[in-house]
Amino acid sequence: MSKTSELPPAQSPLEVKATPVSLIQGSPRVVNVGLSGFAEALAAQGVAVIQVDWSPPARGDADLATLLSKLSD
Amino acid sequence: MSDVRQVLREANAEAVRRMLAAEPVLIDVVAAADAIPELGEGMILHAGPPISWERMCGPMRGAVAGIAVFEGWANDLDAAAALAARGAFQFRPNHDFAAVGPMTGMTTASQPVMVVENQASGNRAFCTINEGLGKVMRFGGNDASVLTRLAWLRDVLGPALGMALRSSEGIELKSLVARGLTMGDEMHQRNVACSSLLLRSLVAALASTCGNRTILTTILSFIASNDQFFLNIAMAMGKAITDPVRDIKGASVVTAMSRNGTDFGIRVSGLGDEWFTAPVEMPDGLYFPGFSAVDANPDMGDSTIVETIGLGGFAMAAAPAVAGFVGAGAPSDAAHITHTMREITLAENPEWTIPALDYQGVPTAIDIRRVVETGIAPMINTGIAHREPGVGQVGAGVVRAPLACFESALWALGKRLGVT
Amino acid sequence: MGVGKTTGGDMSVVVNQVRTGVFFDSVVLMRISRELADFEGIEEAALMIGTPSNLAILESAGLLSELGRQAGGGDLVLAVRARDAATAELAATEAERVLERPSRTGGGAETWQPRTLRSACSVMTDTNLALISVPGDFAAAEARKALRLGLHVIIFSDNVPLEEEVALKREATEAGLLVMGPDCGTVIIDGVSLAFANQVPRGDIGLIGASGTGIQEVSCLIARLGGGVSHALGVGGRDLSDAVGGSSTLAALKLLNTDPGTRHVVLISKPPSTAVAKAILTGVAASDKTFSICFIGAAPLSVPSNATLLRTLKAAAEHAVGASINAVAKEWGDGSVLPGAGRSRIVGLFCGGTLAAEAQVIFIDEAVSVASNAPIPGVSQLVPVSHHVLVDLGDDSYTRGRPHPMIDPAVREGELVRALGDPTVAVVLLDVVIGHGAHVDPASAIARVLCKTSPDRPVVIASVTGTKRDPQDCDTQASILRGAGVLMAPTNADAARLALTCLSLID
Amino acid sequence: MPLNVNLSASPSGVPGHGVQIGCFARDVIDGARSGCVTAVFERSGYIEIDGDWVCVANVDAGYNAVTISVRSSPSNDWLDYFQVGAPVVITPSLLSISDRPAVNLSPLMLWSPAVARCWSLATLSRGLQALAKWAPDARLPADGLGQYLYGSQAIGVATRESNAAGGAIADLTQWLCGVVDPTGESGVLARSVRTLIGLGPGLTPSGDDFLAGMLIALSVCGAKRWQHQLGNAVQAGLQGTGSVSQAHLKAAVKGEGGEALHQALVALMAGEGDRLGSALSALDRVGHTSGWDGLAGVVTVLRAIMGRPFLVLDGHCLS
Repeated sequence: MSKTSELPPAQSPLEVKATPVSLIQGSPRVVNVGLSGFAEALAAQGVAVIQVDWSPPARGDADLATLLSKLSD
Repeated sequence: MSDVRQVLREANAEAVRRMLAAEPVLIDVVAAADAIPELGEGMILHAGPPISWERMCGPMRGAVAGIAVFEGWANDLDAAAALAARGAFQFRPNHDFAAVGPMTGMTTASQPVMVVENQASGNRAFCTINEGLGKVMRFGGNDASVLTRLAWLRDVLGPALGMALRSSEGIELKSLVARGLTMGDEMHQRNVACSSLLLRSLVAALASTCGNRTILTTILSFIASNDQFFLNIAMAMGKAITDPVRDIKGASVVTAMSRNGTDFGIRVSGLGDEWFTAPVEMPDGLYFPGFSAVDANPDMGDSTIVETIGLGGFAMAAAPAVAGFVGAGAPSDAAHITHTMREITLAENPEWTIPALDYQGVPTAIDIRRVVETGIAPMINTGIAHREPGVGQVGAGVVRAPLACFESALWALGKRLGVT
Repeated sequence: MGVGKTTGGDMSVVVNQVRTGVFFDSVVLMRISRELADFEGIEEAALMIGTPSNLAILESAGLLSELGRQAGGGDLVLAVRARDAATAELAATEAERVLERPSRTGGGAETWQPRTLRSACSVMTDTNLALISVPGDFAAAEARKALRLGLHVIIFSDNVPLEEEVALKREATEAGLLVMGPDCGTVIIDGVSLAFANQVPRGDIGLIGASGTGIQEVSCLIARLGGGVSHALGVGGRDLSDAVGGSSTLAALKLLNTDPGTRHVVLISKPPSTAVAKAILTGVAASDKTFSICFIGAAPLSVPSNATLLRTLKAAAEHAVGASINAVAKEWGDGSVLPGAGRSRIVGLFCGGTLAAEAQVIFIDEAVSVASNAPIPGVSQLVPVSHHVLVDLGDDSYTRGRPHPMIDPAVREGELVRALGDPTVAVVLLDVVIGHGAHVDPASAIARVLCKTSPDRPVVIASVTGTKRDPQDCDTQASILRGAGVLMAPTNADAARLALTCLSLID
Repeated sequence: MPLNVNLSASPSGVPGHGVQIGCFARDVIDGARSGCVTAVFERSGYIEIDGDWVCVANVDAGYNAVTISVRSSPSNDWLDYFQVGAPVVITPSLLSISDRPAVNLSPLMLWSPAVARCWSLATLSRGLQALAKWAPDARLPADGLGQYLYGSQAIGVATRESNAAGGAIADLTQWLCGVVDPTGESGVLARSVRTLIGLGPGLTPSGDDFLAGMLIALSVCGAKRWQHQLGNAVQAGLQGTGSVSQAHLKAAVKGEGGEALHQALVALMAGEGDRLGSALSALDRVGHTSGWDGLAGVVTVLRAIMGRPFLVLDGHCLS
């Protein structure tokens, strides 16, 4: 998995990317959330992929998750 | 983007800006009563959220009895304890008076406190002087040796330090901590580098202002022998940095984390002075020979103010030796802990960087929304006190802030922003 | 490593995995079985050495399937009972991931994995695509987070509520992003196959499909015809429904329009409603690319001048490449065995829903009445015994509580054995789908069943959907099937025609 | 050929340096020529030689009858040479893998487990009481047979293996007290051993560790007749479990196991409470449940000896 190459600018990660990235220009760079087999298949094809060690939000508490979705930026 | 989320984004951006813009400087040492005018007869400030005598743990009670005798409000420990039980003393958290204190965190009128001023916003924060290791007041020690040391701090070390600091323009702490980080300190369990850097910048002023050679020798050897001397200064610095971040409407950034040996409490910028508490957890760590988990006292102290500004457990990657020592895994795991803390913070402090992470800034500004969403609780490096008063430190380890504090804070923030 | 399963108790599913010559220390074994046990939806999990005593306690705990019973003292048995097959499968693959990992983690410490999409993007700052395969009720929330981080999204998970799909696709259109899915199994971007897709050479033909196996068959036939695929964008089974209105298909059309590397676009789906078809065809007309459109089983409808309507996936692939696959009619040479007297029915058992639909198109075009559990317009739903039947085994009625037949051939084995044993059946028609994610060797699973049946059985005809570069390699699969006495056709459509030819030779 | 004779100067550049070797491992590699690597773990690996498996482990993993304990030279780790299936060649002074020198055997010393100098029923009962006192904050793993540590009735939450083992352990306890006639193949002994062998989770199933604990305790206490009969029953049932476990059981039949278990056994027999504490924490680190399962077997034997003081124990001062 590619390590952070350059030091990200000190901007806080509050600003979300403004312009959407193209999907079909060049090989995809993938974040895999779920079955890790997919990440391994992509890595085997030499694709840049990062696996998220996912777990249900708010430890699966549905009410908290709903509150979070209304509050998270 | 709905207006609530807009409010949150702007409020948190302001909270982060204030936290990173702070300019903490150690300027003076004065008697606590001078720094905190409300600190009168029979008033005892303690670590952690508010707590009554009945619910206090062993070491906290030991410290209260000891300090009452020290201040002359009772002539022996039993009398002091009886007075406390009868409600003769007024117990308030350090945090309500711009103060912090390690472990039991006793702050009373005559004790000397170090003064750190945040020159970006003008506020000041206070913390007593670190007594060193072994049988000490912060671990609930209260025998004659403890009280004599406190008297020496009050009568000799405090005034001398104050004079030395006043004779110079004070010690700028941000760059000192930056160097400490590159030398393996994380400012909670390990302060040996910063303590040495501090002594270097104090020794000339001390020599010139302290005329008496024998007193100077005792002062220098006391500071030089205490690896954790800088801890109390780091804590006052943390308080000076976080106080201006309080009361920003709609901000979900944590401004205080603290424990009193019974409850773990947090405060959040957008929620005023309300404490969100949960039962404190047991640290998990390594014990000095002859001690084990059965001897440990539950987690205690205002020292988690350093984690609140991105140091301590959050800067574990800077101090692999600590990771190994406190049983938080192999030194190579230290980086993992800092990476994980980045999941629950909004920013990285560009002035406090960690060489092992290609000079990435320490993870700063804990966001209660991210804590609740990821289920990752802030990781705290802590000393472990013996559960009987007066024995002292029995180990060091790591402890997690209870998630319940952050969940109840999130519900409160939702209510305050009209979101249920 | 073998995988076997039976349906335990009421709806819960038992899945066993047996590994030989593999050793793990007890702490690792305990950690894995503990992790599996707390997996959401897992009723019980055990990971033990297959000694007689252990097999006895697994049996009494209702955790043993046929495969597990044959395990020996040196084997490691993973036994899982889950509320449904999807969970069992998810747990089994997770266990496999850990069990297959080398036991010595080597010098470097375990590499750190980010815990959230947000922190993954802060580490890999140039990400542009999120592949989401978490359980359904969380997939929509993760997809929304991905869109807000400016990522295009593939939602592999199914059972995502329809209104969430509609809301997500609206948010994506506003942000100029593409949502592929939910229940999107097949995507190829710039020659890279994501989730279940075949290894297809790069070329100038783009695909947009509402069905996974439809894209797989067309992209594999394009490869066989010497063509190549630029991008294959799966849009999910419900995209062309009235509720969703084809928003991802239209977005995909716009995307391929801007791609100089795409000369021609193939559009595949089940017949959309007239309103949605109109919107799609307007988009097609506005494009400067040429189109092959295959609404499997749709009644003829007029299409713009730059598009051609094709009846079958094979025709669509041929039209896109401008070449044709000649069905080897003489496959039915002298040596072939004709089905015995009294056999008159054809039974088709398909893993791919769209492949079953294409077979139905062939039957209708040859004016042969046929029934199916997933009928296209003009095919009856009823199944009178004497009638021909084409079964989509991927349909919920077969897969409820079991993994998809492409992943676990055992799902089709029961039906295959019944069809082979039915004296009225003249021909059994099969599809064999390979590629990333599919079962490691589906052909041998079929061969094992055939070698156990008596010679007096129906003729078995099949085709392989795959390419040489797939992990399973389509040629090896075909030769295994031929070796077991299966008649091989070059495409799914030809296999259906071959079945009808065989029938005509009997009367 | 005695291994502990230092033959030649240690070949330089060999990553692993042999430290100690258990008696079972020595018997297996003594005079052996070749074998192959069958399993690799975090700190150890297994080699199969003529049907017997021998463990090669880092010295910090603790000594054991089936193990060659090796210290790594700082530069490289001998365990990196261990690939499953790789051929192994053994000479008196050198173990090489895929014909690369891996471990220098010449410095090997024979490891012999600790022995209780002089013990009595009084010291034994003090040891068992120390164990009982220690019980409340013992972190017994939920799985395995550690629940039988305090008697033939399991304590704690029943698991698949503890249910299956209950009857067999009760029978073995009765057999130890001489209530049941232990002779004859179809006897209670053979059936209980067949139930326990290969039972339970882990690389060495809990039932095997339990039986090994019993065999070792019987041998160290000198109850030769019981050790012999139980040993025969275990030998007969060896096919019921995996190869790693078979090695440990064969060593236990001769009365030897892991260092941690021997330390705990000796501490119990000699009634040294504090030594028991450190032995138990070392035991806790042996596999997931193996340490506790072994101790449960040991204590089952020790309790029986307490219950039948006139048990003929050859050559031990039992007052």
